Amino acid sequence: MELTFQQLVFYGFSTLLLLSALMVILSRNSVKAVMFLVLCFVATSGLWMLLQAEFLAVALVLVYVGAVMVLFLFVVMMLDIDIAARRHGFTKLLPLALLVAIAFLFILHWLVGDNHFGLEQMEAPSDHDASYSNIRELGKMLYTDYFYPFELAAVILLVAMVAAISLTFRGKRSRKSQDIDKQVRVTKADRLRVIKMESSSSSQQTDSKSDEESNENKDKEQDK
Amino acid sequence: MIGLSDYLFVAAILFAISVAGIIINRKNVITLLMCIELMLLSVNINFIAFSRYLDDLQGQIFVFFILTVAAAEAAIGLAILVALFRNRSTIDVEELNQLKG
Amino acid sequence: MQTTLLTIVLLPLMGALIAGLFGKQIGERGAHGVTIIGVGVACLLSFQLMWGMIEGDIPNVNLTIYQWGTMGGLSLEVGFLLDSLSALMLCVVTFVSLMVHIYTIGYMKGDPGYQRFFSYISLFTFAMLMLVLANNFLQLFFGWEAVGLVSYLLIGFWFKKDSAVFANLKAFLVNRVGDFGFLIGIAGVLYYFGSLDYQTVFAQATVVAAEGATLSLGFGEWSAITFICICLFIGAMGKSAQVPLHVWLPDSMEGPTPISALIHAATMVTAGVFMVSRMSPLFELSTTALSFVLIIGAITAFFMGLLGIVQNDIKRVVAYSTLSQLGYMVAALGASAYAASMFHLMTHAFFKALLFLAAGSVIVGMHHVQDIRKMGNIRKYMPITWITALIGTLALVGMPFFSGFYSKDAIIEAVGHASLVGSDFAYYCLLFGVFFTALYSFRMFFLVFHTKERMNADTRQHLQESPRVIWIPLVLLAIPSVMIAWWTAEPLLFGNFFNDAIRVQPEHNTLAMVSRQFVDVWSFALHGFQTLPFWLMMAGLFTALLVYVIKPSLSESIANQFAPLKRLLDNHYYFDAFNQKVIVPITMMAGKGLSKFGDEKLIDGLAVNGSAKLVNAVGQISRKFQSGYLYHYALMMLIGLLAASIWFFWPQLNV
Amino acid sequence: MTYQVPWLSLLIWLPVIGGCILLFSTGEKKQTFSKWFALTVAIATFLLTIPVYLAFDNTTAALQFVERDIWFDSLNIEYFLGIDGFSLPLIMLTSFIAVIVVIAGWRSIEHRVAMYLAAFLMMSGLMNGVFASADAILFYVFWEAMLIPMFLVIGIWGGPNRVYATIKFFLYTFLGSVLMLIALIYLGIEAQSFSIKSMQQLPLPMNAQHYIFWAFLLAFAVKVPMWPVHTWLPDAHVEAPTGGSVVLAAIMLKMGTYGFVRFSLPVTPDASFYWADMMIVLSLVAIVYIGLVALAQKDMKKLIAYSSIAHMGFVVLGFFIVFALATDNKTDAAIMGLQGGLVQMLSHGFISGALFLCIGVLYDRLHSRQINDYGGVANAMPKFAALFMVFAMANAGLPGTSGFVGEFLVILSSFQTNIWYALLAATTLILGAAYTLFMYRRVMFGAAKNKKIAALDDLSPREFCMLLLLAILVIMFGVWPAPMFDVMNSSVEHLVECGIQSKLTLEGMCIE
Repeated sequence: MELTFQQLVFYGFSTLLLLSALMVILSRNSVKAVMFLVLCFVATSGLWMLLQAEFLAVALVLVYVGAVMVLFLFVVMMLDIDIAARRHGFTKLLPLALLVAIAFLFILHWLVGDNHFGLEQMEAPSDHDASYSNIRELGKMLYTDYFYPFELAAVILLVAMVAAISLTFRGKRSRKSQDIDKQVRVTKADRLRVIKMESSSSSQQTDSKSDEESNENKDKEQDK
Repeated sequence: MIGLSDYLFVAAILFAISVAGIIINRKNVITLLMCIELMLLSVNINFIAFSRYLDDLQGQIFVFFILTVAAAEAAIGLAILVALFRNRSTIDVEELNQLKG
Repeated sequence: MQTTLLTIVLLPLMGALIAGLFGKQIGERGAHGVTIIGVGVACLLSFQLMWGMIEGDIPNVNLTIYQWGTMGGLSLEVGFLLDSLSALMLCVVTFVSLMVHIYTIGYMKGDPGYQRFFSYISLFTFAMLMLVLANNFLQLFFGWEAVGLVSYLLIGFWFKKDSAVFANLKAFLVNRVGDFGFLIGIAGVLYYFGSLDYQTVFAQATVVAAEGATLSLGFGEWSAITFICICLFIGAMGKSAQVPLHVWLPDSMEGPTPISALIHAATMVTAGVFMVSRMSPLFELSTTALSFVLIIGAITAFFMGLLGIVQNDIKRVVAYSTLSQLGYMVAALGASAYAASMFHLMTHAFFKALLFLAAGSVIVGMHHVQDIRKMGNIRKYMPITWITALIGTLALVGMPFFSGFYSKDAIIEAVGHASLVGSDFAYYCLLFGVFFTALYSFRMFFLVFHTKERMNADTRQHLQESPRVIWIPLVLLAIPSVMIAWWTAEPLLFGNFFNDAIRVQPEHNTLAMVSRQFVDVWSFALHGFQTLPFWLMMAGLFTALLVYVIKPSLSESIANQFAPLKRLLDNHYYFDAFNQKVIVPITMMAGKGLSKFGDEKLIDGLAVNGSAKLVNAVGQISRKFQSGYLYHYALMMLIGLLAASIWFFWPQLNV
Repeated sequence: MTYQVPWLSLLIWLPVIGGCILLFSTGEKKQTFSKWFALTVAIATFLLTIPVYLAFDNTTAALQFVERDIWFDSLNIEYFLGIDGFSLPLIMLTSFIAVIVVIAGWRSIEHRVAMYLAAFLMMSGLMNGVFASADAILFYVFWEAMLIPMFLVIGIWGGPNRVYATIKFFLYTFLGSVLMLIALIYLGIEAQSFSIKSMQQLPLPMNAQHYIFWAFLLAFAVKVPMWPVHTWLPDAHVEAPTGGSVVLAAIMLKMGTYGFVRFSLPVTPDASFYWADMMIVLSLVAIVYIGLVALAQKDMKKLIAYSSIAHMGFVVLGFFIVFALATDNKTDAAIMGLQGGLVQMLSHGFISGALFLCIGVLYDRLHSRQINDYGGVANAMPKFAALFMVFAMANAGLPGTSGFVGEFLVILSSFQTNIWYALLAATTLILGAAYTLFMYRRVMFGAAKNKKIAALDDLSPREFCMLLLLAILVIMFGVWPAPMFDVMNSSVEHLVECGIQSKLTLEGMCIE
């Protein structure tokens, strides 16, 4: 059997992808797993190139490998994970995992196999000519038809960012806010106290008393 | 020539692997997250393959959005993980059973 | 005409409303004044109507007052039917009612419920008039139940007495059992005749009977007419206290004596008799129903009379005598001698009201002691009461020339001529009933008015003739008790007075057979001296004289000799015991059982709270699946996805 | 086009808005104000029914006072109001009972009076809405909305076991009505309109009718309530405050039977015919079984609650014997049965309402509902005894009271289908009298049981007026029920001649 270049690339990247995916799930060390995941993405990106989705292939490497995977790595290294404990129950679960995986594979194989999506059913498309730019076409669509979803995606990312920050943020929260309920519920008695003044002979005493009380009231105010 | 089914089958195997991964790595949340990433990846492969073979760019647009969401998901997932680890000093899934009825 | 009838009916109602609602404002005098004027005017107008009818000036009237309601093609109305039957009842009811009103002034003097009492009896008069004047079944039923209501209220008039409120509930419920039959009868009438109007129904009766309509109850086929008649008669059994629905009447004596006279002797209890007479066109068409009526009447007449002998409460003796006399009337109905029955109803109304009021007079004199064993020789203190009571007793036992004789003799003769199933049995019951009637009547009479004085000294000191308002009604009632039959026997019994109202099939017109021997009232009475009933009556009289006056010790020894019989009589044939020990507990048990088991256990416990518990249990089980581990949920999702895809693609997978 | 007063909208929204306004007048000082305000609104609403009654044309079965406007355009749902002979009496009853309830709550409610009265005002408006809706979805909305104030009334002002009772009440009634919604949606889609009229004229195959009939049955049977889904009623009654009981018995139960004439009979006539025997048997069971159960009750409210179930059994009986009669060509009897059922609904509204008020009067004084705690009340309260007697007798179906009319007609017409139906139904004469008078005797008669009872105050003028009003109505409709018949006659005839004819063949369909 003679392999064309395309087939060679395809099978090569596919094999790389699947093997590294296997390593992702089988490796004991999380750091290694992440590294294999990176390899997965790279292999996939190759496949996408083959499929002439250049922009996404590049984006996958840049965004995923460059940002998300680093984030993974970062977290894995930051957290102190007991590797031995991680493998607990591995052998016990393996048969189940195999069973489910094979069952899926069986169904999916039938579903997506040659009989439905083979070359007879769906011919390989012709290549685009050289002037065709994947990025331009994509950009056109994104900024016209899919403009709102695109903006929404941006908002989602923003939300994700805010959420991630607020989840992990540790510092003291020094926000200032009013408790309107509390303010409304305030009664005269909370703020003001009517004091019976004694006659002038003992005015000295009462003055000091009232001072104290006004201080107290100020404290209360501050508490609120 | 490489048929559409070939791409789809690769994606299917990738999906099956990640399913198996979820099952056997159930103690470690990070690996779980990674398996989910793999699943999304397999889906993305499907999209792009279809997009190519049907000559319709919408598939790629969709992948674009999936990537966005997946990135957001990964970010939040990891943030949760960090918060969790900070609070309980473990990410062992066995101990995360607050949902128990 | 409409105005007259409306006045007759509505005046007592007005009186009742005024006395009832504004009793406090108008005071005692106002209360009895307004009601007596109302009933008095009604009475006068009734007699005027009666006179007019006898003279022939006033034709029969059948008019509609207003429309009660229409549904589809059926229209139910309230209206009046004035014919000989209702005219006679009008007179009886208003006259007795008037007497009782007057009497009550004296009897109820000083009672805290004075105004209320007048209101009730006036209301009763209204209801009874509605009943007798009805021209359709709906109104009949209205009057029927309304008199029952007032009876209920009046029996329980002294509602502080437990026995009184027990008795009134019993009376109402037993009557309701009768009304149950009555209502079914009315429903049957509507079904088979398509109308509730008397005239339409009676006009169609023969047609329907000729068609031989039958209905099936699940056990055998019944002739429709028989079914209807028996159902209607069940109503009459309740109201007219026939065995076995008689149990309420003796207990009803818990009410004040005037109403015992008015309601439970003279008028309401005869409503059943009146109703059957009114329905004569129907009953005539069913010999089975007539037989049934005859036998029930005869049983009541004889066996209830027997009970009169062992009673010691003066009012209860009269009550049982009423039961027995009602039996006579009903038996006469069964023998198709409707006229005789109505005639006896009239005479009985007078003499029984008289007896009751006399008993009441004695009770007032004795300061509400009612036990005849504690009386004796009251004649000395209350001569007027004595003489009127004597007249009443003689009329009751059927002494020739007294009004009771004519009616009772006619009934016995008529039943003797009847040729229905059971008529021989009925005849002998009635015949020997005469003996016992005399026995218990004179027993009471002697024990109360003669023999030794057995009351305590305190009572004796205050014993004196009752005030005028009490004895005037006695006298006024005594007059018709003696004489009313002299003028009325011939037209009522053998004449054609009732021809417009009562229909009798010629083949069982027993009264016509009796009338063959009839020449005039005097010879009829003289002939009475030679008949068996007279001698039986005399035998009863002398037995009473012997046992209770001449040799009182004899009663003891007789009682001892017939101890089982005595016990049976003392327990009223165990009817009450049966009701109290069997019917009531079974009903209550059913109620409690259904409530406890059906409602609380089965429906609430099992179905309602049970389903709640089931949901809870399912939740308890399914919460076990909620381990709380995320990967379990994830696994489940995966397996679910797998299962779904297998299920979804399976048909294609096989291909 | 002339300007028309939106009478029905006024009848619905005046009390609802009045209730909303009342919600703001909290605070103990404003109690008197809120009471008078509520009374004014209630009376104004009732007065509004009078011109409606006078202008009502009772020679036609068509909807009158129609108000029609688009509500949800896309779904063909309309704000569609209109009344016919079935709804007008019930609307009048509702508005009248609202007045009575406000008066009844005058003294007996101690806390949050304004909210209590507001709940009742809203309830009465919403119930008017149920009876006036000519659009199925609008009907459903009102039907469910009125549960909320009732739920609150029992839950907040109820007795000690109120939580159990409210939840039972709510779940029971809600469970029933969910299926009704599905049925309504199905019908609305089939008929391409949610107007009830179009549903009634919609030809339906037999199996669809079966499903719809059962969906409706569940909703209505719970409300009526029919045996065996009746057990929420005694509990709800026992825990509810007096006003709640009155509304529950007098009006809410009528919504179920109203549903039967409005939906079950005309929309699914063939299924109704098919299941008529079962319905008759169930209602007979209600009459006999519940009558016996009522005998065993020791709690006055429970007793009256059970008697309500038995009496409502007559309504259902009257509605469903119609089929046997109509197929037998006994149209008159069929009309009589229906009329009987409808009159029974109204009269039961007055009587049961009045009886619950009577019990409320006693409860206000001695704070007990146990029959055994009473005895000899008549000594101290003669006026009360007299009025109570009127209602007790009406409950026992005495001729001359409105309680008699319906029972009488239903028994008469049921005799024409099957004698046994009539025989069993007529047992109510005995059982009804037995349990009512049994209670009356033990509560009212006898010597005063203790000092407290001997010292009871007789009715206050307020209580006296309210009971007297009801007593007059009870007697008036007993002696002269013709006005009730006249209002309903055309609608009933139309239902018998047109509504319940088979939908399976085209000949049976009445096209207007």
